Parts: sequence; C-alpha cells; structure tokens
Amino acid sequence: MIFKKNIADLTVVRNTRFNNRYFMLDLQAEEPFSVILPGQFVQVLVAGSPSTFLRRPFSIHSVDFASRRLRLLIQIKGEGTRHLSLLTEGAKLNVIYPLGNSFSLPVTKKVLLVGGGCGVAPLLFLAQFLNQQHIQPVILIGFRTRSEMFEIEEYSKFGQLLITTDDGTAGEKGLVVDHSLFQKERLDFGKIYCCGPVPMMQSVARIAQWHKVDCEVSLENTMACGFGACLCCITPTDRGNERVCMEGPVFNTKRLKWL
Amino acid sequence: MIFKKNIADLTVVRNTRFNNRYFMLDLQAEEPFSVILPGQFVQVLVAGSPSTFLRRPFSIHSVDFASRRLRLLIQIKGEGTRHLSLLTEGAKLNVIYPLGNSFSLPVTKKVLLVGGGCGVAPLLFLAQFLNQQHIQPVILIGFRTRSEMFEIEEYSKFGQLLITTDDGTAGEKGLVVDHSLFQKERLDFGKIYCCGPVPMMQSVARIAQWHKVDCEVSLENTMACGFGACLCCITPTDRGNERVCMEGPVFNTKRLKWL
Amino acid sequence: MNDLSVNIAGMTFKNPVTTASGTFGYGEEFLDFLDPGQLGGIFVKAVTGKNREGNNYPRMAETTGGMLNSVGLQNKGVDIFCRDIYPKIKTFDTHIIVNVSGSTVEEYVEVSERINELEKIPAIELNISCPNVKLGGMAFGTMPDMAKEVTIAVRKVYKKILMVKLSPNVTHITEIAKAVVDGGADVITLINTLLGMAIDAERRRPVLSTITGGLSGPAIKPVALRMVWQVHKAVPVPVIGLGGIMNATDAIEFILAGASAVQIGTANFIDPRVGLKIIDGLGQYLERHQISTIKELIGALKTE
Amino acid sequence: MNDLSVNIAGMTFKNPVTTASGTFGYGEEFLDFLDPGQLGGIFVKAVTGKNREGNNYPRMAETTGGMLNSVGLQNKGVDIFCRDIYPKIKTFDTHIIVNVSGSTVEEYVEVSERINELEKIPAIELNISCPNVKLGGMAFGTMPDMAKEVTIAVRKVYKKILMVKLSPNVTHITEIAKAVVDGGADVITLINTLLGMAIDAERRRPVLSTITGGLSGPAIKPVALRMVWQVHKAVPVPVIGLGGIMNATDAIEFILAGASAVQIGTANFIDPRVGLKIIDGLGQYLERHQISTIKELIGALKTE
Ligand SMILES: Cc1cc2nc3c(=O)[nH]c(=O)nc-3n(C[C@H](O)[C@H](O)[C@H](O)COP(=O)(O)OP(=O)(O)OC[C@H]3O[C@@H](n4cnc5c(N)ncnc54)[C@H](O)[C@@H]3O)c2cc1C
Ligand SMILES: Cc1cc2nc3c(=O)[nH]c(=O)nc-3n(C[C@H](O)[C@H](O)[C@H](O)COP(=O)(O)OP(=O)(O)OC[C@H]3O[C@@H](n4cnc5c(N)ncnc54)[C@H](O)[C@@H]3O)c2cc1C
Ligand SMILES: Cc1cc2nc3c(=O)[nH]c(=O)nc-3n(C[C@H](O)[C@H](O)[C@H](O)COP(=O)(O)O)c2cc1C
Ligand SMILES: Cc1cc2nc3c(=O)[nH]c(=O)nc-3n(C[C@H](O)[C@H](O)[C@H](O)COP(=O)(O)O)c2cc1C
Ligand code: FES
Ligand code: FES
Repeated sequence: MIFKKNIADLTVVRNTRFNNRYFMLDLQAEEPFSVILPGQFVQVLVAGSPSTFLRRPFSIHSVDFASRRLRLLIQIKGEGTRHLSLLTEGAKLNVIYPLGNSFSLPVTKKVLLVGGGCGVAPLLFLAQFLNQQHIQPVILIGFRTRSEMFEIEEYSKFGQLLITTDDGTAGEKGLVVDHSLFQKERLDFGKIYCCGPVPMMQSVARIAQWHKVDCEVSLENTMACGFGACLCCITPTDRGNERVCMEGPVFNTKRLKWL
Repeated sequence: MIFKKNIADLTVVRNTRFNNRYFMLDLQAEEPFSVILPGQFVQVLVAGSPSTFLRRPFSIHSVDFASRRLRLLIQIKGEGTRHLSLLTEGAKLNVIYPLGNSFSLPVTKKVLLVGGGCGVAPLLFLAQFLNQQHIQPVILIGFRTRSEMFEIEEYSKFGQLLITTDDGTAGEKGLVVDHSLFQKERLDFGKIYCCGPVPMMQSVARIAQWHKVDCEVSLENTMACGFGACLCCITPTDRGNERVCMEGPVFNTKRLKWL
Repeated sequence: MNDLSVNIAGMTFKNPVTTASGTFGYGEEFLDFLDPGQLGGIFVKAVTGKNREGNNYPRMAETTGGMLNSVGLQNKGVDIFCRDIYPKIKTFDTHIIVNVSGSTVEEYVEVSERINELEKIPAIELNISCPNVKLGGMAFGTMPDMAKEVTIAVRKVYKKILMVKLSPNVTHITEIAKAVVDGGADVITLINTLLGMAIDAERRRPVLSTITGGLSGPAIKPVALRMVWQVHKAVPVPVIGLGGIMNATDAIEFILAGASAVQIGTANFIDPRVGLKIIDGLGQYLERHQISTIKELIGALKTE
Repeated sequence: MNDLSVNIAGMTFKNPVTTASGTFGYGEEFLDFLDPGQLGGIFVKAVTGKNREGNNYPRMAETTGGMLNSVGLQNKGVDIFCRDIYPKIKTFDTHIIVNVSGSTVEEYVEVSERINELEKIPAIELNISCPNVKLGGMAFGTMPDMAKEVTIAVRKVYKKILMVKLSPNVTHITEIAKAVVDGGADVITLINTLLGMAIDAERRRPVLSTITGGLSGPAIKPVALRMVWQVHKAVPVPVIGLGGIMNATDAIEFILAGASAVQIGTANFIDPRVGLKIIDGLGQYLERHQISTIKELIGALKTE
C-alpha cells in the first residue's frame, strides 16, 4: 500500500446544500488516488478570503476511487466555511490529502457507529469500508430535527440506521446518548466508533468504558499544518502529548486523558 | 451645489476589457449623484483579495448623471486591480465618491488636453465638461501602439484628437511630448491639462512653463484614506506639504516643487 | 438596557468608541460620513509647538493586514491649532482630546500649557511614542526615566486629565507604564505603531522616504491586546486600548483585556463610518449576552 | 548564471532558502512534499536537555495575516534526539542545524556539548528567544547581559558554527545583537515570534492555554525586515533573516536588508512546498535583473 500525502488543485464538481448549516463539496482529482482510509482528513486552502490565513481541516466524508472523487461534508462556522459554501462548479480548491491515521479494523463483526453534528462526516466512508470487510454496522446518528436530516438512505445501504432528534420529530427523542440502545443491561458490540462534539464523544466513551467495549473517537483540534510539523494540535495521551493530525485524529479512548 | 462624499455599494453593470492591461468598469448607483467634477476620483474597496488591505484610488473616467452611472478606466498593476478586472455584471463594489478637487475652468477657449497611459482616465470627462462650456479642446493622447488604442471615437466627439504611438503605428511616432504641436514656435493655448506618468507630466509642464501657458496636472500618490485624514499622500507645494487627495489631485504646475 | 457609557478618570464617555490620533484628522474630514457627536470621543492629530511639514513622500506602504506610515507629525503648530482649528471643532458634541507631541520636554510642556487654556478640551494625550521623528517622539516612550520626566514636567502645567500614549517598541511595557503613572498620568493609552520597514524588491529601495515607519492595522492586534492586558494588570489607572481594531468583536477583546475605552485608527481609512458600526456591535453584544452595562466587561477576561 | 549559493561563516549553502525551527519538524514530515536536499538548509525543532511535553492545548490561534503559537518547546530531549532522530535525518543532503533551547545556562551548555559531537551537524542555533516557556527562553534574549553570558558559556563548549537567534520583543535589537557577537556568536538569526495574545470574545477567555503566545506570519514581516536591516548595519557577522516570508519577493527583501540567508517558517504550514517555489523565484529574479550571483544582493538596499 502506498501512503503518500499529496497537494493538488481539485475541481469542485458539485456543491450540495443540505440546509442552512451543512453543505457537501464533491471534489475531482486529476490523478488516481493512492490509499485513503476512513478517518483521514484533508487540509483545504481557502483562497480569496481575507481573514482565512491557515488551511482548514475537514474529514473525508467519502471517496469514489473509480471516478477519482472525494467528498467533504462541511458545517458553516466562520469565514472559511462560509467562503467554501459559495464555491460553484468548476472552482479549483487546493487540498493536501490524505492526512492523519484512520479507524482501526474491529476484531468482531458487531460494530456500532455513533455520530452527531458535523461529526457524521467520516461515518459514511467508515460504514462503506466496514461493508467491504463484510461487516454490517449499527449506525446511530443524532440530528437536531427532522428537517435537518440528510443522507439517510445512504447510511441505510451499509447497516442498520438508528436516529435520534433533539425534538423527537424523527427516531427517538433526545441526544444520541439517550438512545434506548444504551439503556440496555448489556451493550452487545465489539467496537464503537464515535465522532461528534466533544461532550458527546466523552459520554459515549464513558458508556463504552462501563460496558468494557473498545471505543475509538475522532478528535478535532486547532491545526496550523495538519501534517505533523507544528505541534500545535496536541492531545494528552498515555504516551504524553500526541499530535491529533499525525497520531490521530482517531484515538482509542483508553489512551486519552480527557474522560 | 452640494458637495458631499458618499460611501455606497455600486453595482457593476459592465466590465469592458480593452486589452491585456486596460479595462473599464461601469458602475450603477442607487441614489442620484450630487455634484461630480472632472479630475475627481473614487476610493474602491477590493473585497475578497487577501493582499488588498486599503482601498484603491481611481479617477472618475466619466459620469452619466441621468442614468446614475460612473465609469472607471483601470490599468492592471497588482493584486487589487487584477481582482477588479475579474468582476462580472451584478457584482457590488463599495466606493467612496467623489473625492479630491477638480480641473479649473480655463479663461480662454484655446485648451489642450494631454494624456498618456492610464492618465487618460479623467480626460474624457474633462473634454465633455469643457464642451458644455462651449469649449472644443485639442486632445493629444499617447498610446504604446495602435492595437492598444481605445475610445478614439469618444474623444473625437468633444474636440480635435491628436495621437502619438511609441511605434508609429498610429498618429505621430514617439512620445506625446515629441508631437509636432510642441515643436512650433508658439504654443497657442490658454491652458494645458495633463495627466499621465510623472515624467510625461514634468516634460509637458516644462514646455508649458517655457511658453508661459497655464498648466494643470493630476497627481497620483500612495493613499491610505483618500479623504484628507491620514496625511500620507502629500506633495510639496508653495504652501508646504499639501494633500494630493484634498488640495489635489489637480495642481497648477506653478505651485508644485517637482519641476 | 445596553448602557455603553464608561467613566475614565472622572470623565463620562457616552460610549467607549473613540478615534485614534492621526487617523481622524480634526474630525472635519469625516463630517460627510458621520456626526462626531455619536462617538465617545475624538483624539485629534498630534499638535507640536511649531509648524511641522512632516516627512517627505512616500509616507505610506501597505503591508499584510496593515500599513506603515511615516507622516512625522505634520501639523500647523499649537498657535494655529488654538486660533483656527479649535473654534471649528469645539462644538462637536463629544470629548475632543488633543494629542500633544514634541522633540523636547520644553516643547511638550509649552504645548500642554496652551491646550490647558482651551475650555472644551477636557484632556490631552501625550504622544511619547511617535516612531517617525528624528528627535524626541519615541525616544521618550522607550526609556522609563525619560517617560517619567516628561510626564512630571507636563503634569505641573496641565491641570486637566493627562493621558500618556505608550510605544510598543519596548522590552517591558509595564515598566514604562508604571513610570508614567508615577509621573502623574491619569490614563494610559496604548499602543502606538510598531517600528517596521518595507522594501520595494524591484527597485531595491525602501518604500518609505524615512526607510522605517510605524506599523498599524489588524496585523498588530495580537501585540496590542497583550500589552493592554499586561498594563491593565500592572497599573491602577484606566487604560485606553487600540491597535488593529476593525470591528466590534475586536473592540470587545480590548475591553475584556482591560481597556476602559478603545480607539479606532487605521480602520477609519477603510471605512470612515466604522466607529458607528462598532458602537452598534457593542450594543448587540451586550444584548446577546444579557449584560446591562459595558462597564462589566472591562478587564473581565476569565483566565482563572 | 544564476548562482544562488551563499557563504555564511565559512559554510557554503547551495541556496539561501532554509526552514525555520519549529515549523519544519525534523524534515521528515515533509518528505512526501519535497526532497530536503533541495533546500539550502534545515533548522530543526528546538532540542532541550530533557523531554518536554510543552504547553497545554489550545496552542494555536489564527490572527490577521498570522498565527499565535504556544507550543512551548515540546521535544523528546537531547538524548532521544541524538539516538533516534539524528541517524534518520543525517543523510539529508543539506545542512542540518539544531535549534538549542533551555531554561538555564547549564542546560544550553549541556545540549550544545552533546550536539557538538554529532558529525553531520555543522552548526547550532541558540534559541534565546522563545516566548512560550516560563523559565529561560525569551528572558535570555531580552537582556544584553544574559544574552552575552549564555553565548559565552556555549561558545566554550561548542566548536563549530554558533548561531544565536534573537527575540524581537526588545527596545534595542542592536544592543542584544552586539552583546551576543561580543559573546562569540558567528551568525545572528532573527526574528523569533512577537509576543501576542488572542481573546475569544464570545467565551470571554484567552484562546491559548498560556494566555500569550508567539506571533508569526506575514503580519510581522515589516518588524522583521526593520530588525534585520538594523542588525546587519550594526554587527560584523552574517545575519540570517526570517519573519513572515511567504514568497520569493519577501525573501529578496530580507536579503536586500542584509540577510545572507532566509528561513521560511509559518509559510510551510500553508504550502509545504513553498521553499522550492521560493528557490525558483530567486533564480527568476536574478535572471530578470541580470545579476549573476545572489551574493550581490545581500545588504544591497539603496538608501543613499
Ligand atoms: C481533523 C479535523 C476534521 C474536521 N472535519 C470536519 C468536517 O468533516 N466537517 C466540518 O464541517 N468541520 C470539520 N472540522 C472542523 C473545521 O475544520 C472547522 O469548523 C473550520 O476550520 C472552521 O473554519 P471557519 O473559517 O469557517 O471558522 P473560523 O472563523 O476559523 O472559526 C469559527 C468558529 O469555529 C471555531 N473553530 C475553528 N476551527 C476549529 C477547529 N479546528 N476545532 C474546533 N473549533 C474550531 C473557532 O474557534 C470559532 O469559534 C474538522 C476539524 C478537524 C481538526
Ligand atoms: C488620485 C489617483 C487616481 C488614480 N486613477 C487611476 C485610474 O483612473 N486608473 C488606473 O488604472 N489607476 C489609477 N490610479 C493608480 C491606481 O490607484 C493604482 O494603480 C492601484 O491602486 C494599484 O493597485 P493594485 O492593488 O493593483 O497594485 P499594488 O499591488 O498595490 O501595486 C502594484 C504596483 O503599483 C504601484 N502602485 C500602487 N498604488 C500606487 C499609487 N497610488 N501610485 C503609484 N504607484 C502605485 C505599487 O508600488 C506597485 O509597484 C490612481 C491613483 C491615484 C492616487
Ligand atoms: C497615518 C497615521 C498617522 C498617525 N499619527 C499619529 C499621531 O499624530 N499621534 C499619535 O499619537 N499616533 C498617531 N498614529 C498612531 C495611531 O494613533 C495608532 O496608535 C496606531 O495606528 C495603531 O492603531 P490602529 O492599528 O487602529 O491604526 C498614526 C497612525 C497612522 C496610521
Ligand atoms: C508553531 C511554531 C513553533 C516554533 N518553534 C520554534 C522553536 O522551537 N525554536 C525557535 O527558535 N523558533 C520557533 N518558532 C519560531 C520560528 O522559527 C520563526 O522564528 C517565527 O515563526 C517567525 O517566522 P515566520 O513568520 O516565517 O513563521 C516557532 C514558530 C511556530 C509558528
Ligand atoms: S497541526 Fe501541525 S502538528 Fe498537527
Ligand atoms: S490619502 Fe489620506 S490624506 Fe490623502
């Protein structure tokens, strides 16, 4: 397997707006991709935005190796993401990819994926990848409300989809950690993969620890480089301060100090 | 007459490319213009260009009061002007206008206008204005070569047009100051108005002085504000350092120290 | 709700948004854009003892997120200021504060004494931090002893509120701040510009006629915020903060760091109405955070 | 034509483009993007006596035209450097220079002594200018006496080329420069980061865990250029210049101001191949201006 970081101008082939907060960029590469694994991310240069000096990191939402496309699912936060949300077909985007480690393969076939907010970004790619290993995960996703749900059918292709909404307009009412799945005596999974807001990941990690289930989370951090050079993005682990962009973004919660 | 500086978002209604260096922006205002005089300029905010922090000054090339439009003739120099050259119809441009003083009215009807490079910008407006005062100026313009000439017919409407080109492909060959007009014993004008590169303006001013003809030039300078607040744009005059953006940009060469 | 007023050394400012010396002319240049009475105050262009022509052209260079200037205190001198300019601006319905500059202690004293007589000027701001003059200026602001000396001398003749504006081009800003407070300063304003330089690579020459100049604009905001925070903690007098403020969020940051008021400088050149927008933005911030008075935010940075 | 090589204290650099300590890891992080052998040299991340975990998260804040960092010298210590890292990087076909940091004079001496033994390391860069550590670091770089003392102490044990990297957070950069040259420095590099601060207005907290941090990027270029120019004129040793260099034009500006070589810092984060682009750009500049060697440009600023 060839692991190699690239810098390239990718072409925006589609910009899909899901709602007033989320959009998806489909990016076309000239060259075929080398290995890209679920959990990895990219660093995007936001040209033409006066207040955006550094690149912006985004998880790889999914990859189509055949057509040399990768997709980013982006939540509008500030100037950089607002600027990206306005890109139209044909625009060039300078991207460094792929970066970081990836989710590790589970040892059992009983696997739970948990996501919320823009933390869902890498989950579809992971689900697809698990399918290729003949694993059908349970996928639990939290949305704020029914009208903000998206890509529901996509997820259903790869596993059993469970949903929570804050207001109960779809699936179970409440946060993902309130889901009835977690109320059971035994949490019957060999592995939990989780990404989303830190408080959510912490709650899920605590539940996993309680049930002695292995749990991996994908962390965010403030990044200057994204490829291990600056040491700005550290998180405390059992081996000291590690770089989220190199030793992560995926960490086994056993190794983290933030529980 | 109401003199008032405005800040407004003007709408680009046309962006005409003359050649690889020059383009013209037609800008539409919502509100009717108050007084705008030939020689005045505007300060344009170049949004979305990371390296353009301050506004960019441009002479007012012409005004159509009835349709509330003003035009800027712009030469591509660096990032700011390159960015403006890419604007398309419908784009909004934040502009402060009108700024600076203006050319003064001549006491005689024999008037010569001399321009070269992007210094031609305010001349059409001036010619049109003189026409309204029943003055038909002689207009002498220098271009590099025939293929870079533009707006020739426009000028011809308002006076007698003379041309020089560096390579002789149109009009007389040479610089504007080489024109046969200046070789005559007597320079039979009551006033010369001149704008263009500083060396050209200096040569014309020297000729004017020799012939004892009144001469006004339009100066450029590095401007931070454009409306008199910063004192960055001074030029030495007989009254000390004066602001090019307020006491100028038009100066009678008698008052300048740069001859 | 939304009380934006602040008190500084006994003066009440209707809001904490003022304009920085040298970036707002004498206020008159902005009359087409705003009513100065809406601002908390105006710090007018430096006034010196005699007429000064300032430095030669070019005086300005654009830099990333900022600009260099080397205006060099061009002004008509204190006589003309008192005779011609003061009568025109004294009617503005806001505090007019005069920025006093000089090359010698005597010049600072002379100018301050004259300004002391002007009824509608409640305060002066001693500019011991101008990087663009050969004599005096910044030299006073980089040495604690000199900074104190000039403050003491002016304090003797100036009876109203004495503000001193510090230079950021120093190793220990708090030492200078303490020195001028010891010398009798009622208020500290900071920062003036950082000493910088721009080069035209194609012509292989400095861009500015003076080679070096003063850097202002958002590029310097992190340095300014740090110094405001350090000085606010170090001295018992109110601090007025500035350096790169472009919008209301920037202003809030300075206030949280310890500024009782802020000055808007370079931003005025890009948007002459920016002061009013910042005042609006401060009101919105208070509303969003349900804070009744902006005074609560002064120095309210949580650092545990 | 187009000779880009420069000589610094007897070393020949194939071109004047090197990378700044702390922004290029140990070179390894860049192997997918470029061959380090194409660069003039690499200044690797700070090495201290013992393992250091650095500061807490968050360590980074973006600012206008720059960024603040408070990494705080995280590294595995000199033992691990010599044992694990050095063998991997010593094969790079370029000069590898180690940035030496410490909290005490003894620590600087200890580390320098160890690095002195490494055959393929021709020089060290004493970092007496790190703003992100509580003890030592910048303190050494802001006081001429301490700067000189640490330089003398290291000079005694370090036999190869001794570079000293200065902090810009001082009143008189030339005094510090003279002090370290007196102490035995062969080369001066400058500038390190400006001490700054960022505040999250919504949360009313500092952005960085350390409250203040070091400002880098194009925002600081005017200050860096000014200091390189001042120091180049003040001391007889070569100067390596850095601070906000993003492209070849910036690099030329530093060279004109007096830098014999430049370091690229923050720009590496945005474009890990920027060093190569700058090398290309320098060649083009020489060609356009018909200059046969870049040495002609060092300090060639025309100021008459
Ligand atoms: C490894 C990684 C993967 C990511 N994947 C995705 C993704 O797939 N989709 C997605 O929408 N977002 C993702 N993010 C977050 C994304 O990078 C930020 O939202 C984005 O950089 C914000 O840029 P901006 O210019 O719009 O906002 P800014 O104007 O920079 O900031 C707006 C607000 O967001 C906060 N913020 C900015 N960057 C971060 C950050 N890195 N971490 C936490 N808070 C931040 C700021 O403090 C500020 O309050 C990821 C981040 C990391 C580190
Ligand atoms: C009163 C006034 C009226 C003007 N009218 C016109 C006009 O009608 N049409 C037109 O094309 N241009 C005009 N200019 C010049 C125009 O403002 C500059 O060309 C423009 O600001 C360059 O911006 P930029 O970002 O493209 O270039 P930058 O990247 O800022 O600079 C590119 C190069 O141009 C030089 N430069 C930039 N600004 C100026 C300036 N103000 N004076 C001299 N050199 C400068 C720089 O030093 C640099 O070498 C006028 C200038 C003034 C002061
Ligand atoms: C063009 C210009 C002229 C200035 N003139 C003065 C002055 O006369 N007196 C003074 O104390 N500060 C002067 N300053 C400094 C500003 O008042 C202010 O301290 C500095 O610009 C930083 O603030 P800013 O980043 O908001 O502009 C001047 C600044 C600029 C840009
Ligand atoms: C993330 C980061 C880490 C740094 N670490 C070090 C360091 O370990 N030692 C050092 O001397 N300088 C360090 N610096 C300072 C840089 O080497 C350089 O002096 C500074 O960033 C200015 O250059 P620039 O604007 O090109 O980045 C660091 C800078 C950054 C941004
Ligand atoms: S972002 Fe630079 S090391 Fe992780
Ligand atoms: S540009 Fe500010 S005074 Fe003229």
